[in-house]
Amino acid sequence: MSNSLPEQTKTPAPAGVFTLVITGAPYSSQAPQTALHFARAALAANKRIDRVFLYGDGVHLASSLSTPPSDELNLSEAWAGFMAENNIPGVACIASALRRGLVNESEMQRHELSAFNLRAPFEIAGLGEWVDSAASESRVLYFHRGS
Amino acid sequence: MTDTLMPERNNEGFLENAEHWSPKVAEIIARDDGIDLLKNHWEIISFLREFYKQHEMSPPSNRLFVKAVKEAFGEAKGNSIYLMQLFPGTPAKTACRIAGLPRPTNCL
Amino acid sequence: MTRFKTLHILNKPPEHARYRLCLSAIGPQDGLLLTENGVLAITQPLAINKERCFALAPDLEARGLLSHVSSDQIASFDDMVDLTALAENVISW
Amino acid sequence: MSTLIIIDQPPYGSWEGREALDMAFSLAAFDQPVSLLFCGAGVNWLRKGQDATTIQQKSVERNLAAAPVFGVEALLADNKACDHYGLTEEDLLDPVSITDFGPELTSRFDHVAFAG
Repeated sequence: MSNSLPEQTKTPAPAGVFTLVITGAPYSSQAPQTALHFARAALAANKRIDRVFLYGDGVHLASSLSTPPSDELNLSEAWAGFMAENNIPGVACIASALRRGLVNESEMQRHELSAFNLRAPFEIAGLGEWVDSAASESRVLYFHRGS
Repeated sequence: MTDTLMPERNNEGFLENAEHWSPKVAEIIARDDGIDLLKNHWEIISFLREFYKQHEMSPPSNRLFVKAVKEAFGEAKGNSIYLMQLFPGTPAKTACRIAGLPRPTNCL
Repeated sequence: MTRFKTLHILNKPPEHARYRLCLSAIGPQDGLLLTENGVLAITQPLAINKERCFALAPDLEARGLLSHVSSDQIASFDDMVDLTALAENVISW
Repeated sequence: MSTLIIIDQPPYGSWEGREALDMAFSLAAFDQPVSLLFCGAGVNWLRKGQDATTIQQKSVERNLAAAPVFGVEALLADNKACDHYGLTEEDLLDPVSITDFGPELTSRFDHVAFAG
């Protein structure tokens, strides 16, 4: 890729920190895969990922119960492994998660449910975490469903 | 007034069915939090119930609760210290519980 | 590496309402990166200068479209990182 | 840092718009400047006289009316989309202003996002 544009007057420093927001669900969209490839490339380029935020249907990525056939990539497992290896926090939005049946142990107790299914290292938290990233120097990138 | 009059509540003391709310029920719920409902409490409770009726939602966070009260009553009451004194703990949560509104989603 | 005012990342096929929305938001100093099913647009005439339009290689390859695109329009994930890091703003459609 | 949240999905058929509204409310909660833009089929959020009781949902008209109270700066509607759905100024909820969608609009914000 060798294209170039006429020079611009304003040339801010390139973003060094990314926040990835995934809103597309695994297996109904390509979003979690695209985001994972991007995340690996970002780390390889010495960028930092301050957090991964799952919103809307994206919270399904945090399920510990998804069990695709053994010859297909287990996206939840791949993401969880990547985050654990690289110390990247992963947060599923609490309102999105509770509506869609994704809970951790404390939400299970709070709502008196029969089980919990959140995959470590994902945590459940509010949109405040997203606001925090958006208001910081971090570049927020969204991975939506493609249809 | 005995506990047998008390409608069903969830594990955090919120009414299971909002239609079972009455000022008397509010007094019982408030007593659990050690609150005697006075004029200033009722002002906020009525405001919250009216807000809910108008918007079909409670303010989804404590900060937005404070903002909504400020819009309605001005700075003197629309601040977290005033609301914390009336409704200890997390004011939005305590006030919603007493006002018979759903448990906030904890969204923020 | 190219530095755009706004980088638009488009992952919708041309029939999608948001595809049209995206194209109507592209300014003269902006770039377009096609990803996922967005790369299908490469088979059609696009109302954006080729110098400012890229498509993600693995998505082209998966859809049998790698040979339809000139090499300087093909972006790797490494390129995607650079493009998003350098742009003043990024909009994901 | 100013944010534009775009709603291009019509109400009731999906939760995406509601989740976009939650994003706007959270930014407002933390005093971050935020505006909402309705375009495409999303402009149907803005029609007066909605009643979602029989489909057992909350009225987005009533939810949206809380936006100015919480400090959302502006509710914007795309001109072309309003035309397309036969919405005139009188049909729209009160605080909405009609605007033209395009690079001039989006470049006024530091951060432009959809909920899904």
